[in-house]
Amino acid sequence: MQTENYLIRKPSLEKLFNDLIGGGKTIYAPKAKGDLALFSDVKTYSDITEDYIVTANSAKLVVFPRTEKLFSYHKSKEKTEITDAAGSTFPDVVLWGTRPCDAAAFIPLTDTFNGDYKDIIFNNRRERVFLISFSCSRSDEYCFCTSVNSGPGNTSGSDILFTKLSGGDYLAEVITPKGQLLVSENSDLFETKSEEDKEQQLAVVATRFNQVEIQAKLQNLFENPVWDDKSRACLGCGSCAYVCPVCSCFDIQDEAHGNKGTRLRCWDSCGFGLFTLHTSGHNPRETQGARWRQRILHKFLYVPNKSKIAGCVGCGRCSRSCPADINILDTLTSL
Amino acid sequence: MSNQNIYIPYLMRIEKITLEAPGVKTFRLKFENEEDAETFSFKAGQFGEYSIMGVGESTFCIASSPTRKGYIECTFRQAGKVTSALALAEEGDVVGFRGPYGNTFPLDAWKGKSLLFIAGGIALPPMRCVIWNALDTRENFKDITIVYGAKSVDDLVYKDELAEWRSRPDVKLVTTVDPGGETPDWKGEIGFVPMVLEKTAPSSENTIAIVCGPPIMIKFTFPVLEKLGFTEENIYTTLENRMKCGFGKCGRCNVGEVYVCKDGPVFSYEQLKLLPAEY
Amino acid sequence: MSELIKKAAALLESKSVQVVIGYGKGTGNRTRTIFATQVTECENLIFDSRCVQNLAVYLTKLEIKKLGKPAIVAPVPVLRSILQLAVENQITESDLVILGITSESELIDFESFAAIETFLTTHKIEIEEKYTKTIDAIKAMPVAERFAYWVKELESCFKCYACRGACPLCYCTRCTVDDNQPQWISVASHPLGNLEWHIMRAMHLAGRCTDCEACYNACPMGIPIHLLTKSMLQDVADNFGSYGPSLDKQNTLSSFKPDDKESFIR
Amino acid sequence: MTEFEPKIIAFVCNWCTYAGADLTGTSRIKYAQNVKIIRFPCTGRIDFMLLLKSFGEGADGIIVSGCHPNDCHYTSGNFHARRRWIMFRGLLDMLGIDVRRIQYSWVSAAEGFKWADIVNSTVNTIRELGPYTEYEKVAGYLEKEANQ
Repeated sequence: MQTENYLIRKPSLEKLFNDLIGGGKTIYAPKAKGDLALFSDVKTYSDITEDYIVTANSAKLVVFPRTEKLFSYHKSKEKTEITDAAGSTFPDVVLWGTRPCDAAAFIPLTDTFNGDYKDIIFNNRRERVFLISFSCSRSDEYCFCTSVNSGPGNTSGSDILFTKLSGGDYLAEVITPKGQLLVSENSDLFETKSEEDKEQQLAVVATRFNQVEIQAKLQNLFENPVWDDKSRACLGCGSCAYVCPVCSCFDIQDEAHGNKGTRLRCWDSCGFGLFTLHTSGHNPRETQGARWRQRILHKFLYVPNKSKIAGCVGCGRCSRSCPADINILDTLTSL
Repeated sequence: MSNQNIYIPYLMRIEKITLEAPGVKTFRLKFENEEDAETFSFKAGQFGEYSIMGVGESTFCIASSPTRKGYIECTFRQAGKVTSALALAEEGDVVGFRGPYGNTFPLDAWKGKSLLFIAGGIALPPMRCVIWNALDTRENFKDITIVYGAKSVDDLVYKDELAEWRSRPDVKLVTTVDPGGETPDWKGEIGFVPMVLEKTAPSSENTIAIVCGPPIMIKFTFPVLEKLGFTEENIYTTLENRMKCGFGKCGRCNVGEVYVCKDGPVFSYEQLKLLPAEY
Repeated sequence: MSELIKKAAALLESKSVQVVIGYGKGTGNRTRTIFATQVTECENLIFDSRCVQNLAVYLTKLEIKKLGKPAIVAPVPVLRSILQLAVENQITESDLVILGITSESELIDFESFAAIETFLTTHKIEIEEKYTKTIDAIKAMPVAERFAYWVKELESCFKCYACRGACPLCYCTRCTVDDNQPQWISVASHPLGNLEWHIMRAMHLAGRCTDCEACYNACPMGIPIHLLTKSMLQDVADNFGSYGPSLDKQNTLSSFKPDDKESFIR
Repeated sequence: MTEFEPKIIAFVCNWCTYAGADLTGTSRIKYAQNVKIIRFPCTGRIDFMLLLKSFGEGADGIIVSGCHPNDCHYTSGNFHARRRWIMFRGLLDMLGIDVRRIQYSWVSAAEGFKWADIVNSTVNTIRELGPYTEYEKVAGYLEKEANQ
């Protein structure tokens, strides 16, 4: 649909928030914790922080929680019964305060969980998520959204995108029919606005590389010293994958209590040595360098070769959170 | 299918357990639900996720032939957490099964050709499915040769079936055990599979070679096959990367641009050469 | 730190070591570990107050060991870890060169692990007052409130194991949390799994932790897990006299005294 | 509502407390039946993870018991165990896991009466403390919550 522009006054934001809470929505919004901002289940408007470039954790947790039930079972001597978790009630979630990069991440994420095999648990969650994003007025040296076809005011993935204007009010770009519905339900809060003066409010994020060129280079870079060089300091943890809004590798685990139990899905990371380890002891990706290579190739070669878009939205979370300061931009720009 | 939770397994009752070799068992599984038995179908080369509730899932091929209806069989070695739990299961117990997943051996395209099967150790099960499928439709193929080796006589799986194949005039079976693994009355070959293969020297003319075994065996078998005149597109294998989901989402069997679970597990040597060596 | 650069370069030049592990410039105001194998790379070595990552973690990493004999830039927290690794027989004197740095940023040579121990007697681990205060405040909570506090803090843990990865003393090739026969701790991250993981992590560091705070610094979610290890350090001191690595003493939990005192066993 | 019956797991050493508990039985000393005994070769062998697992699986209280100091069948297993318990208890206390729910004791093979007393008093303590609902809430998270 055609994007429609509205104006929303600053005080109306809180009203909108309260209306959504009153309407039974679960709202995930950035909440301050020490120096960090974390997407958290927020009930009170004043708990939301505006002081963040991006949150430390990613918004994927609302559609792809770190741990979720696939089904539960009950075993008896005669019978095994299975209760499908896809049949449970999923919450109506509003993501409040996602950045354009966070919103853009929902596109590759949704791709992964669909295709030939559709993951209805994921889709059930996704359908119930409403994205109210806020454009970026600040960026830092980790940001590179503009290098992966996004930008500080990019609308893709969001239902509504707010941009703070110089006067303190917000431009509301309504992107989807879902967004339009919200506006019509709260028409008293939204004023019609036609002219768009958004660009000058946005952060400047320099283009750091050309994604198509990177993709072409990676085609023949499997055997290259760069992988070991750039990952030498890697501590083999999974923080890059777990804060990444696109990373979606997972593990399937059972947890039992007596004759009852759950089969669940939980996050996993290609950075872990155990990720690919065979029971025989053979490991196709033996070294941390091979694992770092997989991470880069998957995001910038394998995914774009299949679906045109990169498996990365340039939010920079992985680099920010890396305890060893391994920087994805540094690797990409040194190829 | 699109409205169903793809992680929900079929419930299968263990009808029969066969001890094949030390630590190696074959389960014959029947669907608990009659309807599932009727709608279920698979093709040679496909695999599934077998599970014990409360312990987890484990990946192995369907070892029975699609021509044998009403049940599936799997053969596994007790090694990790799930296979250890499976090994403790008894006849009559219920296990979970998700599948079939993955691509298949292109048996239709192989009509009119000779087949050469080369397997090592616990890798005979994925091959057994194709072997029986070919034998049950014997008229479609010319010569069928099987070269199978294991560490020791004890470690050879499907001993009854090996005897049956040996007695059939329309199958040529060569069995071998690693040096030191023979028994006093062992009548087969002694030596590693690639060497025995070289010695057997089957003809490559109009023949498809299907290889399955541990990475080290595969590594030494390909050059022998090439020496025998097999071209890359006529050599097939099935990969066994670590898997969890079975349908290209969980990420761990990713090799280059393919997911072994979804785009494989069956690959020709020609396709394999295009992949990075991460298997 | 031109002296450091000179020294490192000389070590590589003379082939006394094959790699120098030190701090270099990182993203923005951060530092990043340098693994200098060429004399020219030594120019990138820096040392200042931002250099807080505990480099001792690399001494036991397989990928780094492959590079050959290392020299390691070692400010006080790193020295403590090195000594603890020595106590646990994970490193030997002849296998590394230590480029020690005092708290006054002076270079200092150590000929032996014993020399490190002597040096550290004047640089004892001290738990800062802000931490003792926080720990006291937590301990003063009623038990249920304290439990709720920790369950909430640990709730945001998603088990990336950065705390484990950054810890110089978490060098096990297979961690208990990765064991699945039996599955001691849930692979999945949820309140129970997180609680059990952090208890296990803290317990396995009991009497070994040298209070470098690498775990806390590594945590992407800012969970104050260092309070657990700090509280255990206090427990070591209260119950067994002193803490900190010592070459002629075994780890607290690898040793005992017949007259160890407690008040809770009936 | 039926009265709360504490579920208690006892981890005991084979050589002293297990024999002591046996003696309690053969001496026909009556004691609370809330305890499930798990026998170990030595207290030194009792991993702290087992205690956590007990709470995770629904125990309301735990008894850990072995040979008196200097009586260890393996010379020093209980001395090592004692140090571990000191550290473990401190950590649990810091975390707000109620240390009153874990009773440590030394019970020799000759102390049938003491075993009965330990069990009875532990059952009473736990009865007063009530079921360990705080821990149960954490452990039963997956069963209750479908989401996250």
